[in-house]
Amino acid sequence: MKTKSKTIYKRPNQKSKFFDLLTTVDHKKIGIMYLYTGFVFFLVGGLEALLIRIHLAQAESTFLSAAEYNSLFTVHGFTMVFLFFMAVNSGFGNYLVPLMIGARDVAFPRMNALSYWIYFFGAVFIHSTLFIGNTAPPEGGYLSEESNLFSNAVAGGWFLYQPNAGIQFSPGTATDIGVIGIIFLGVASLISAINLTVTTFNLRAKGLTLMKLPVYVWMTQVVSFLLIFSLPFITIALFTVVVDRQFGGNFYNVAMGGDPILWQHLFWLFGHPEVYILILPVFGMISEIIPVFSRKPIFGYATLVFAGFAIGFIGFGVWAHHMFSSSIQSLAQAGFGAATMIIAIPTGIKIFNWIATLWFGKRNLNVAMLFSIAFIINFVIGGVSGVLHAVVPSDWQQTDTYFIIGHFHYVLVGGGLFGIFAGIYYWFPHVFGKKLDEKIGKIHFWILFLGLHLTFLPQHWLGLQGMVRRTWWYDKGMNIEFWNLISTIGSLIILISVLVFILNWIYSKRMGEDTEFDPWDGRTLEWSTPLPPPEYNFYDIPKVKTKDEFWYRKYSVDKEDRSISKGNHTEIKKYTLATTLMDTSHIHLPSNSLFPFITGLALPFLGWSLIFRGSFTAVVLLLIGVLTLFIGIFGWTLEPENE
Amino acid sequence: MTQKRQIWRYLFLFLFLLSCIENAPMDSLDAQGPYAREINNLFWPILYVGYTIFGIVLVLLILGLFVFDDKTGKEPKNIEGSNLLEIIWTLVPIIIIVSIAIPTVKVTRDLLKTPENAIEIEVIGQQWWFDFYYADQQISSPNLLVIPKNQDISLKMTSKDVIHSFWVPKLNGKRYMVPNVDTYLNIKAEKEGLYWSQCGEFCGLSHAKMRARVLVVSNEEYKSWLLNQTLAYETNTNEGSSIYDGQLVFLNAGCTQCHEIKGFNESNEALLGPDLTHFASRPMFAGSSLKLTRENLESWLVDPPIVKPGSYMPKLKLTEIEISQLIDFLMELR
Amino acid sequence: MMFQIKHEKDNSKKYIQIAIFLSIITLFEVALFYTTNFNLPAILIILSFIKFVIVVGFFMNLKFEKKLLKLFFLLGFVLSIPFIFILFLERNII
Amino acid sequence: MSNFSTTQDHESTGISNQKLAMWLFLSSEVVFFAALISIYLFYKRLFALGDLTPEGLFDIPFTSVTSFVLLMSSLTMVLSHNYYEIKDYEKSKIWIFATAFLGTVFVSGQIYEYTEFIQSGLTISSSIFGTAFFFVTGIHGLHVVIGVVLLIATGSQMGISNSNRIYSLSIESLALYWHCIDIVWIVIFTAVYLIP
Repeated sequence: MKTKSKTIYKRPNQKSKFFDLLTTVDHKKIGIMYLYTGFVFFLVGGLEALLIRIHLAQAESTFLSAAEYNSLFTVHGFTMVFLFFMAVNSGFGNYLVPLMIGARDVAFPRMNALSYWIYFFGAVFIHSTLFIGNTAPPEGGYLSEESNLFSNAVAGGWFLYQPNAGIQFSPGTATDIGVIGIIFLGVASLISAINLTVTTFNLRAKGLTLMKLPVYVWMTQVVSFLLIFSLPFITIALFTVVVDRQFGGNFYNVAMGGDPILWQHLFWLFGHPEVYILILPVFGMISEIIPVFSRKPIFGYATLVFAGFAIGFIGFGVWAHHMFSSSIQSLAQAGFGAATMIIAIPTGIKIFNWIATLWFGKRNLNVAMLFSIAFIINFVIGGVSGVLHAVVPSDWQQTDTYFIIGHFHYVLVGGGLFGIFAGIYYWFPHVFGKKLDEKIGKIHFWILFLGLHLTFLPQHWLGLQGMVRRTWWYDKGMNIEFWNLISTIGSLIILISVLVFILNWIYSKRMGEDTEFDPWDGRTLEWSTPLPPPEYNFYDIPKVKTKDEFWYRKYSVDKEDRSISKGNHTEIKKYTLATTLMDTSHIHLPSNSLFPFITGLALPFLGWSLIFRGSFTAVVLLLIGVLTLFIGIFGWTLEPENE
Repeated sequence: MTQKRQIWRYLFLFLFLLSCIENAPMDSLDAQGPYAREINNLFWPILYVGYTIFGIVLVLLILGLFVFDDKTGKEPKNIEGSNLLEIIWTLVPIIIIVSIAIPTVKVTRDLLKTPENAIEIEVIGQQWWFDFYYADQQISSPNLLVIPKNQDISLKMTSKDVIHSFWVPKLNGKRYMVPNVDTYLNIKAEKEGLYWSQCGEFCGLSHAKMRARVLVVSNEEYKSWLLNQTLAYETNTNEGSSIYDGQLVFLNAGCTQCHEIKGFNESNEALLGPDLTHFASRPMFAGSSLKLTRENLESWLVDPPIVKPGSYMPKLKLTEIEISQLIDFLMELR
Repeated sequence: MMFQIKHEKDNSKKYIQIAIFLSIITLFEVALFYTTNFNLPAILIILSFIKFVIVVGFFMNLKFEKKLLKLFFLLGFVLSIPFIFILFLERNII
Repeated sequence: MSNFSTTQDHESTGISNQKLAMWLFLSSEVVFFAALISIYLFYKRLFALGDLTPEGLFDIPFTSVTSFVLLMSSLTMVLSHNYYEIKDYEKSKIWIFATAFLGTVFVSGQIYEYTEFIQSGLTISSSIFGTAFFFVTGIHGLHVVIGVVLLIATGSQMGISNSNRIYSLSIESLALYWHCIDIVWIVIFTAVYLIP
């Protein structure tokens, strides 16, 4: 396929841009599609959070009914964790990992497209719970008002504790949609995890040994291992729920001897590695951004990588700290409390390594750097409040209260979201060839920083004053209106900051400052491509000699161990830009394929056929689903590989 | 608490909990019992440790950014790492963690031990109200747990439907109430008063309105309360009074299917609704989400699912007069 | 383009012998279960573990693969063992 | 699942992409089945309470025959892979269909066993034992059915075209998948049927 493409999107031989999106197997385009879809769901999740916060602004408010409130916080949980955060992480992973290791694409391009389409249709399937599923009061209970848009969505909290999310206490089909939707998303993450692992291990450029890999690639690798080994737990757990709800199983049927604590074990065995799956890629991004903007290599590379693996490994041994107030014996509680505290050590190592990178560096406080530093501050606050309830006795007071909500929002929003915005500001030029505007960026940063602390710091105090988690109603007598009001104001400020960011995005995409090549004087391989990168990434696969390969191509080191510019920056630029015009016949890229899309399309039909079980539409949906699945898979295998 | 310690604590208190000035009834930091106090005594030092760690990180960050950055015009030194520093910031956190872990294990173990000569009271959680059953007197007091002062109480807890969690913030931490499993929580109060409690674990539509009150009284009052609770209700026989009409409404509106009043409508198997024998002696009703006043009773009896969504008590479609008669009767159930 | 196939020789004889050995173990296992009907599960677990290792080692020829593959497969085991242990601890069976 | 890697034909670790991916998937399957079996063992102490107990219900000789069949299908699979490696595609095709046949024999044995149990009253909702048993053996049975479908698809593809055609799902990963199903059944057979 000889195509000289100036930018990613223009593929002359594709009939239309839209069709190209459906059939693309280019890791960059799939990464961008992940990021766009993830960001759309971020707005949806953010809207849900706003509705919750407005409802909680004053005591005894009737803005939302109980059913609506329960559905809102559940869908908010699903959307933010699975549909936004994991999507954006795998979007960055798909886009950056091949570029950072000097490969032209991931190991299995069509499987990569399949993982996106399964994620996309899983997300569509989960959000169909707003329209199709129906929740009802538990058997025997009565509900006064009629249900509307939100109130018939899945409502059991994002971890669907049994038996409350079982068939007896939340009848109706909404919970099944949530459960089956998560199984689909689990499959999508598993496929992309295997794909990225094989890419990282097998498709590295010549000379790029494992210990020269950028830290971001290592962190994505740890995440892939975590995904591969923790997703089976959630798949099994959700299968037991589907069997219980749809086929009358007795796994959690207490009358028949079922044990609801088994669900908690199964879920949290996936739940805790899951939160490290969310935060480790962000650790990787911060470890890429801080060295570039303090113009010195990352401090303690080996310990940083080792700490990442330590966090991942210990992450499997701490899950019961979510269940301290359950009836597990004191020996197990003390053990898990200690194990949870041990995780603070590698995290501490990572944070001190980042700070040490800052020391004696030539700082350049642009927006990406501001976000990274704010990330460190917020993550330490979140980490400290985490250690506070790793202490088992104080966790008995704090679990299931707003203290926990304050903690994980500090870590996920203060840590994760800030890290992702840092990544967006840093790699935006790489994707679009234009820089995000610094002035609007700074406004966005400071408003978000203010909004975050105003919203989530008071939630720690609300938790200690007895505001229980997931309450749609609190009395005036509880004296906690003041901080709830502050928290709501904070969440409105976060809304403003997100609007400022969208403004910055739209403005910079057209009028942003143009960047042809290496805007930030980068250190890793992905900056050695012309921006935005052509379809084949590298004209010739780079030869890697040292860590931070691209930096040491531009700089040599003097006796005082300071780098001196070789002055060849403009030559490198001219050469790389010239390569886009050269003949690329020797490069052979995988052809587009429609079958990942078709296979992904089959899944919602299979899911809906289970939801409408027993009616004629179920049979029709099942037929459509199985048919599309067969077409997708068999078409895939019969498709000629490299055309 | 020494005076110096007090000032030091209030300094942090002010910094951390500005709103603690007016007393929040569910404030877990205002301990009224030995167990809650033991938890707080463990919480405060670790909070100070957390502050110091955060302070150190903040100071290092600011120094690194504004003081010790590389002022020579040239590129900064390529410092790859230093083993000494790595060892320091691995060992120091280990020491801090160990110094936190040891008291944690100690406090966890002795808080989970069941105290000797404790009164055992059964707590049964069901969808959206708590029932406290005093086994030896065979009386059940929904939504109100009455306990004597300075006396160890061991709560034997279970649930009838989903997982709930019993939590009296001022007396002790929370513990799950798992169906078919007995979990134990021991509480002890040092000061008389009415303490608030709320269900900790999300348990469905009216999770927020599943509350209880713990009334701590002196020993004599406790004994007289127990005695009063064992008395049955003598049915009022003079037809003229509205209480009599209320009794009739109670009988034929179907209340007897779910509620039992000792001396009025005995039933041997366990009923769905709470025991109303001493309904009026309790300050709150409907899962302690409504204060016992005529207006609240009226709004409750007109349409229960509006007040508590998903409630098992249906909308009874009673007329105005029937409701007021029923309320007169219910107010009699001292 | 296809990854070069290393070993050319036809070792179907070897596989048949392994299969025979495996079937002997299965027969022994079932016989064990019947004759004594003892309920000492340890022997049964060891036998099934031996069969497990043989199939993984020879049929899937993990034995002759590179170290990295063995690491990945082993990691799967390591991370599923605490799960079983903790579940039993929680039901205070252990 | 193509074993085609982007323009580089060198694999940095010397393991072919597809084999590495398959082994990663298998280690995930190991954790999956470990969780599956430990759920069964977790509820094992409750099985004796119901009226239908495992000892009274299981027909050990029949199940051990089906397990033996699955074990032999592992042999035929490895023979098929062996002949494929030495380019004797005719024999390889025969053996792959033999494996598919043994697989279907195993599944039909399983279905027969299910009908027996359902007749004697054990259904998925009759008791905790019923749910756990049908869950564990059902999910494994599902994997075997998928394996048989893939075997037939690959076998038929080998038939249609000439031998040097590179079809996407190579015999090797299919063999690895099939062996994985077999060893998992060995563990399930021991845990579910033999251990009291």
